[in-house]
Amino acid sequence: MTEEIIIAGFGGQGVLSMGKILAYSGIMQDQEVSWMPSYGPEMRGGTANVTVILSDERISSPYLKVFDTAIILNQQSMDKFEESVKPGGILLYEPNGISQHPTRTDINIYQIDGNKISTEMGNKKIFNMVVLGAYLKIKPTVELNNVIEGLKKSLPERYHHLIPLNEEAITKGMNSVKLYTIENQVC
Amino acid sequence: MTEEIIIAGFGGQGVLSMGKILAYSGIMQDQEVSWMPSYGPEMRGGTANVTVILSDERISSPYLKVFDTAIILNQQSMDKFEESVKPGGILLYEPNGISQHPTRTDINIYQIDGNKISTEMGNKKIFNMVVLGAYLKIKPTVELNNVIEGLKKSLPERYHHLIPLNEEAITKGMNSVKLYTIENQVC
Amino acid sequence: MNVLDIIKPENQVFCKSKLMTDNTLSYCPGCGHGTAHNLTMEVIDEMGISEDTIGVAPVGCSVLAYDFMNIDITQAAHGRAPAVATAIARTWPEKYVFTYQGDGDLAAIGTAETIHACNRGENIVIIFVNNGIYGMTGGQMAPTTLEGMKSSTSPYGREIESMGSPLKMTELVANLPGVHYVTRQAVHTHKHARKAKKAIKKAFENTRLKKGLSFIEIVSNCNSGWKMTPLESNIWMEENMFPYFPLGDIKVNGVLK
Amino acid sequence: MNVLDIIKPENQVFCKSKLMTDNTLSYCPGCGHGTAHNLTMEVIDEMGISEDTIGVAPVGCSVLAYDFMNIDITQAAHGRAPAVATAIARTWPEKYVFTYQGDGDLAAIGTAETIHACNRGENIVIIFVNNGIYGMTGGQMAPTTLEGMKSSTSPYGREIESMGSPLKMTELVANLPGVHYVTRQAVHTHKHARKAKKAIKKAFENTRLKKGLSFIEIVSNCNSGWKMTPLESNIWMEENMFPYFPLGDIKVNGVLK
Amino acid sequence: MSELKLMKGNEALAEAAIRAGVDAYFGYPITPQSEVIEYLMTERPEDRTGMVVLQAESEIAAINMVYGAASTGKKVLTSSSSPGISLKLEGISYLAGAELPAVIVNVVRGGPGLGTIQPSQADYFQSVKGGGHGDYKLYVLAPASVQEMADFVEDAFDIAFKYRAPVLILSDGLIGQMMEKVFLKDQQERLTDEEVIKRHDSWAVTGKTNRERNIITSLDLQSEKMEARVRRLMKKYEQMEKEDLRYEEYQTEDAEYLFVAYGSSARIAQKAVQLARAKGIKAGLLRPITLFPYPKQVLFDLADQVKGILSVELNAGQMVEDVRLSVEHKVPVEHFGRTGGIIHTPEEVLEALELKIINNECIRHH
Amino acid sequence: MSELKLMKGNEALAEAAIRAGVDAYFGYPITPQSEVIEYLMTERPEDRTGMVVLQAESEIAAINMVYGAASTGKKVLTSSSSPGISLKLEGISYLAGAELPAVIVNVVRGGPGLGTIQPSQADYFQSVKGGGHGDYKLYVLAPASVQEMADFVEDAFDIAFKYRAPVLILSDGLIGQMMEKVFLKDQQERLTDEEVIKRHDSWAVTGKTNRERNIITSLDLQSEKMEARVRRLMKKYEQMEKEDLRYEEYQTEDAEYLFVAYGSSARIAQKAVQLARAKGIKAGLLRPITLFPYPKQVLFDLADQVKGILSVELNAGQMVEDVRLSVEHKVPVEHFGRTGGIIHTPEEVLEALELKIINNECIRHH
Amino acid sequence: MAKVKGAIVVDTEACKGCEVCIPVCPEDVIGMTSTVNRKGYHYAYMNNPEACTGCTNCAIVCPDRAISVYRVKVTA
Amino acid sequence: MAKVKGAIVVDTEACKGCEVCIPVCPEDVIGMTSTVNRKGYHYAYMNNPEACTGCTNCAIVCPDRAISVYRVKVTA
Ligand SMILES: Cc1ncc(C[n+]2csc(CCOP(=O)(O)OP(=O)(O)O)c2C)c(N)n1
Ligand SMILES: Cc1ncc(C[n+]2csc(CCOP(=O)(O)OP(=O)(O)O)c2C)c(N)n1
Ligand code: SF4
Ligand code: SF4
Ligand code: SF4
Ligand code: SF4
Ligand code: SF4
Ligand code: SF4
Ligand SMILES: [Mg+2]
Ligand SMILES: [Mg+2]
Repeated sequence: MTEEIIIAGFGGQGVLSMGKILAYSGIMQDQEVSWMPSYGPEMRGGTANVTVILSDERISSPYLKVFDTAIILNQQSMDKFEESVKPGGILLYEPNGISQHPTRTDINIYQIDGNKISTEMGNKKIFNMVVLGAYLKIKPTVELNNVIEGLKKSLPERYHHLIPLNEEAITKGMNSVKLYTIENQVC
Repeated sequence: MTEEIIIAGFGGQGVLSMGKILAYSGIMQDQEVSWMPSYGPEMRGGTANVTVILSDERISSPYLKVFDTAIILNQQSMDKFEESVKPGGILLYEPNGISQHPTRTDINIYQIDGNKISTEMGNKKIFNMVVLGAYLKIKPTVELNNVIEGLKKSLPERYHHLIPLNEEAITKGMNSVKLYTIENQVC
Repeated sequence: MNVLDIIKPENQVFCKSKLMTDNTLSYCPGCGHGTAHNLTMEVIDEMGISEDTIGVAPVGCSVLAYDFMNIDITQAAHGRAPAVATAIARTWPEKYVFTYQGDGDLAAIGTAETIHACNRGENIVIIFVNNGIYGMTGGQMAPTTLEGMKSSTSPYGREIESMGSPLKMTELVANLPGVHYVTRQAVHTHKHARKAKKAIKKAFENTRLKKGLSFIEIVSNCNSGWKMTPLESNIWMEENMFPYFPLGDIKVNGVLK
Repeated sequence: MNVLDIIKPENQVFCKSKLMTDNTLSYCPGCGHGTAHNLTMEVIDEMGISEDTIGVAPVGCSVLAYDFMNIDITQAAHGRAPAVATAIARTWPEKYVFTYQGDGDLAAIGTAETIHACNRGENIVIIFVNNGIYGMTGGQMAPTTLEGMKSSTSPYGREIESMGSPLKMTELVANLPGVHYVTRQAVHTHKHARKAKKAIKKAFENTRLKKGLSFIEIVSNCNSGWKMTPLESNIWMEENMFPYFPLGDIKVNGVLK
Repeated sequence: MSELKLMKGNEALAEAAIRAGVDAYFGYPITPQSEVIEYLMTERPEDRTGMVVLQAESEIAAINMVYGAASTGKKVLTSSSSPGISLKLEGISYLAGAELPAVIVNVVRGGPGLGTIQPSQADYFQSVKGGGHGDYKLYVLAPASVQEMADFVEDAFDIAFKYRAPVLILSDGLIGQMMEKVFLKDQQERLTDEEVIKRHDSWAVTGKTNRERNIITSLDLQSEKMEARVRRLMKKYEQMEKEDLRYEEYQTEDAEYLFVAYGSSARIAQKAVQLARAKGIKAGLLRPITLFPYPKQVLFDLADQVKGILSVELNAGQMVEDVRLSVEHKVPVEHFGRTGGIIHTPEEVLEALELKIINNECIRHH
Repeated sequence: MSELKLMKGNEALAEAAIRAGVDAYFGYPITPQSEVIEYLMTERPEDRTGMVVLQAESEIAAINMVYGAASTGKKVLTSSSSPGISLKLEGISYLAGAELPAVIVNVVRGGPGLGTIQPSQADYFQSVKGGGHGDYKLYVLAPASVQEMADFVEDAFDIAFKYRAPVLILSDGLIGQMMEKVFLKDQQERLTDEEVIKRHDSWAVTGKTNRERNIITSLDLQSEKMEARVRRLMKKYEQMEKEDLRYEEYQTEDAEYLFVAYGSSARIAQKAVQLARAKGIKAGLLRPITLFPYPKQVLFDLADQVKGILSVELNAGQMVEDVRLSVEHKVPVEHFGRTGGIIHTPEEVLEALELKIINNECIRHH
Repeated sequence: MAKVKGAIVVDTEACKGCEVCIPVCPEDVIGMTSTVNRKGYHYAYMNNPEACTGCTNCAIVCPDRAISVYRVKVTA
Repeated sequence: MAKVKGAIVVDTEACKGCEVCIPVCPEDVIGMTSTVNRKGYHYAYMNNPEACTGCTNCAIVCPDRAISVYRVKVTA
């Protein structure tokens, strides 16, 4: 099994750490992983994205142009990455701030309202965990307990008390993801 | 005709400028010339030498290991260059400060007492012109009038009044050079 | 009177200088670089010297100054702007040449170029934006980082013992006879910005009069590097930077204050 | 009493330090480098620290210091001795580390390394031989060449206008808090040489006490570069160099004089 | 026992340096490698092992600090990226000339000039042919994974001390910035000062005791001595070629076409091999792990087996010269590469093979 | 009318620069080229032509001054020797990346490190393969006489402005220090500021008038733009190869053996040809005058005629790689060279030909 | 008595919501919108337009020169 | 009364004839030879040996440390 994912959004949305937790989770279940961020001054208040690969085999190129899954968190990233999903692949997105919804019909498109859910939960910072939950629901590439292990590994000890909250966010995300069909769209 | 000369002595003996005048003289009679000094910190109070080539043809290597003529002005240079004279070639030297006189029998050896002559003439600075005269007597590679022209070219205008003195020194040198034979040596 | 009655072309008293391009500044929100850029261009515009002005922008957050300043600019290697400006000023003695440098650029890697351009008294203006950090590369310690101040390469705060004291480059160059005018300014409030603008103007006037080198330090914020909001950073700056880097003129008309 | 009666081992009161090798110094006759070398080795010998001393000699006439000083020495790139010494002092904090630098080396190409090692207050000794010229490369102008002074690259005399003022690097670094001791000395007379030796000793004492950086300028002659006899050069030095580079302590125990 | 972590290449290198018992790091920030010094400063290796970490005032100061510490026999490291490495070249040439052990890391970005901060392999020539002045070479290790970023630190120091010569780890923005699993070795004790002296007393400047004084220099005013020094260096390089060449082959046994690629390009070319095989093209990959010494003989031999070779590099054509020199014109050798920080895709690489080698071959044969 | 003088190579270059109407020189003293700045300072070109001459605080300052003046369209020159050139490499890479015209002179001495001050050709790789970071090349002229030291100044500026690219004059201590006859061209007028602006207004930063602002930079944060820049550079280099290759043949018409040598080595190899011919060996010499572009095709063609080739260089073997790449393995190619400042004699060179090529050939044939 | 009245116009797309303009306004004119612009920033607006005197304080400190200022003299 | 008497020994091959030792000698002891050493330099010698007090002034300024100094106390 190889899963090639791009996660893309604004700098502050926790894109990189979501990727990192995913990668750590992969390690917990003995997979090969790679995590490759975009970097540089364009990050300054701008976009951030990271390519994560989980695989049972040695990973060759950590840098990809097409993906099994794209997790998209703002319009700029939608413009850039909608076309990069492999036919039959998955596009998961957060609809807030999206003006041009995806239009491809050869891929599976999902929505998760991470903003709303995290606000409801009273902690904007777990936004990315909600989105992660949604992804794991669609594609359980890593098991939940491994994600929790991954969290433990990636968070410094002093933040471990936050793990239950994160777990809750992931579960919320799992329960809230919905399929998006072109018809769904309000015209 | 090609004449390959090494002039070697102490820093202050006018080695480089003797070479330069010789080269200029060559130019005056339309020859190709090259002048290649040793350089660097070993010059600091130490030895100085220059390779001068005069030729009717384009000069290839300006740097040589063997010479038609060696003009040697101190012991260190004698140690270094006696062996570099081509068989049948010329070694002209100034005997002051020489403790080990040359011993080769396959070359022609001459002495010029430039020190004494220049001191007698009341100007130590024309020492090198005396030696040059000696050389020109042995090997008239360049004509005297071309040497004078060369002097004019190489000396700044404000020193031109010194040219007659230099000419005199050259003539003195011409008249004072003497063949050195091993037998001459005081045992 | 209705607001719309006021907002008429004939009533306009402030707008962006025409020497600033339409490109959005790449700086973080609230970064003093933007204000410093604008003030500089306003001065050049008001003096009517834009056709004779050449800017030099080395590496640092302001490396893209040429995207924003609508004048001729050459981008210089990290730390070398004073050398680049020297050559331009020497080969074009009638032009106005200025460098726009960060503290990492001017006071770390560029120390020699700074000192020697100052010592030669090149007829240039140096605008030195001191934000106590390497902004562009992600907030590393600069020579001007304050004692105890955290940065990505002094994560537990700058320790004088091992990292040295914050360097007062401005006071240092003021000692050099070639330097004609040295001042330290800020741009985070209207009062400071107006004073800074006057200082910049004086500096370019010095160039016109061939007085030699004018050196303007602008103590500024780097909210990204300092990990604060812009307003927090400005307060922190006043409370921490200004005592160590006191504002005001240091040398005027070649005379130390 | 006969001279031969005096010249007996038991009466010997002065001889070459055993920390000087038997190699003939490569310096021109009368060059102050020789005296400065000898004084330095005498101090290290007298302090008994030769086994713990590491010297750093960059390019300049004294590049061959390792041929003459019978201690461990590393030869550094032009201008970079303070950086080299920094690393040695940091990785061997119990050693005595000194640099021996010329004015071209320390005040031109090495300006940044000098300023920053001083600013960090590295626990090292810098011996700075200022002869107002680039001796080794044949007498070019140095940052410290005096106004009007001729050199092969200022053949009509240094012009302040185009070449800048002679740089007082010593006064400059004295301003840096990391610098503990700064003094300017000479070695051409017995009085000066004895004082210089004391200063050098004080500097190495500072290292022992981990006081930070000690900076000793030695104003010296370069008779070859200046095109004078040694004695002429020493007189010229007193008349021309000393007024501009006045001898004496500049900073003692971290306090400016 | 080793520890498993998820780390950036830059961080893995920094952590490995602490664990390898490195004595000192001197560096100056520059993207995309600033994480090296940032990680070190955060880890406080001074407390963990006594390792010295100092942010220098410039790359030039940093490399000369390296020169200083290396003069004393200490294990010393620096890192930078392309423009910063250019500034270090005088110092690197000095290290080579003075025969000092040291490790330099270049996390390459796109050049020339200020260029771009994205990954690149455009510093191959600079690294392998001698960027600085004079007759010298660097032993060059090219990691292709985060694991190798960690492992090569120790390997590099082993070589550096074996030969008393500077070693370059030639990485790039991709390898430096990506995270992968990495197995970290256990902490190695740093040598004590006494051990350093004992090991290196024949040459290192640590204070002259009861022995001849030690001198570190790259100067020889006498040409004869200088020539002897250069010959000594050349001997070392020959020995490196014999004893310390490293490379990796991937699906070369039956390969009819060969990619040659190192570092991040090798990762991509490896995938291109898979794509090619899926298409029925028997492709293989030779990955030089050391760029000097270069696997000349391996390539020479492989050239008897394959029909054509594509050198895949993130540059405008540099290593291809070494491939050509190795192959001695037995089969066609072409170059493919993107520049300026663009990373070629496996698909592009395969397409290039088809276009430049396979199809051309048809043209040639008919 | 031209003037005949006896001058050192360094002086001839300096005088030629004044006469070629060069606008500015920035440099830092280093043996064996300090005569360049010394001559200029003595000649006061400021008075003669208005040329600016400044002794910089370092080689790095000097090259960045060059960058500054070149940004404005002025004709600007710098010179140094090996260690100093290493320090200039970041700046040179910037010049190439920012596409600026400038002329850099390297009067090479023996390296690596501080090395020796005697002549050497050990900076060939650095000059030709790209010493600085990134994908760039320098147009490299290698003078072999004092006359060429003078002539190449103007030629170098012509190329520099034709391509807006830095040009390197690669000399060495022998050519720099020796005196020969030199015919100096008449004084050319320096361009006035107005003429400079008129000529270079499309790109030079001289103050934004009624046009779009001009920007000099080597930065492209977007990789696509950076790649386009690199492609533009590569196009220039291809054009140089087509239009501005220079070389000289000596007795090659009937040559059975070929020396390839440049600069001072070519002088010596020429004499070796004479010695060989005297001995009945039909030797010839190819002298590349430009080291980039390299006379690849000429060598490729000559390889059909000769039995073997000896690359003669004052280094441990550098240009020989370009000879091999050109010859495509048609005939044996060997290297001969002395290092560390030792200058090989014509006799040694001939002996090397006999030993490495002629005798080996026998071994091969029998 | 002559009184000065002012107004500012904020370029809502240029504004980065840094709020640097707020404390320098002597009349407390400026507020931040709750909505965001296309770049995702809240932006400045005249929360208290009557009070503006057109003193330009806000404009001169705005790093992005997002503020234009207008001023008229009105006779009370 | 105790008096101090001194003497110097010049290493004639190390001496470079710079004469720096001459003006620092309070007793005018030192002169230069008219002959030269092997390197061609005139070298220092005690021209006035009686006067030497062994004060070491000359030795400490000699760049080449060509001077050794000896001293004894003699009772007059
Ligand atoms: C030779 C070189 N070294 C390092 C860098 C990386 N670099 C770019 S900008 C910078 C420092 C920026 O800090 P500063 O000058 O203070 O400017 P700021 O961004 O804070 O305005 C550094 C280290 C570089 N571009 N070139
Ligand atoms: C990078 C580099 N640039 C230039 C030189 C040439 N160089 C050697 S020593 C020196 C200056 C020497 O002057 P100074 O430091 O004053 O020492 P002095 O000889 O006067 O004692 C120079 C320019 C060099 N060796 N390396
Ligand atoms: S990083 Fe700092 S200096 Fe750079 S733009 Fe942001 S706030 Fe300004
Ligand atoms: S050149 Fe000058 S500094 Fe060098 S040894 Fe001679 S006198 Fe001393
Ligand atoms: S112009 Fe003055 S009063 Fe009006 S909003 Fe701005 S700061 Fe406030
Ligand atoms: S200062 Fe400018 S950018 Fe900042 S909030 Fe005010 S208007 Fe917006
Ligand atoms: S020891 Fe004193 S008295 Fe004797 S020669 Fe020397 S300086 Fe003169
Ligand atoms: S000072 Fe020393 S070298 Fe000079 S003359 Fe006196 S003894 Fe000789
Ligand atoms: Mg800064
Ligand atoms: Mg000096």
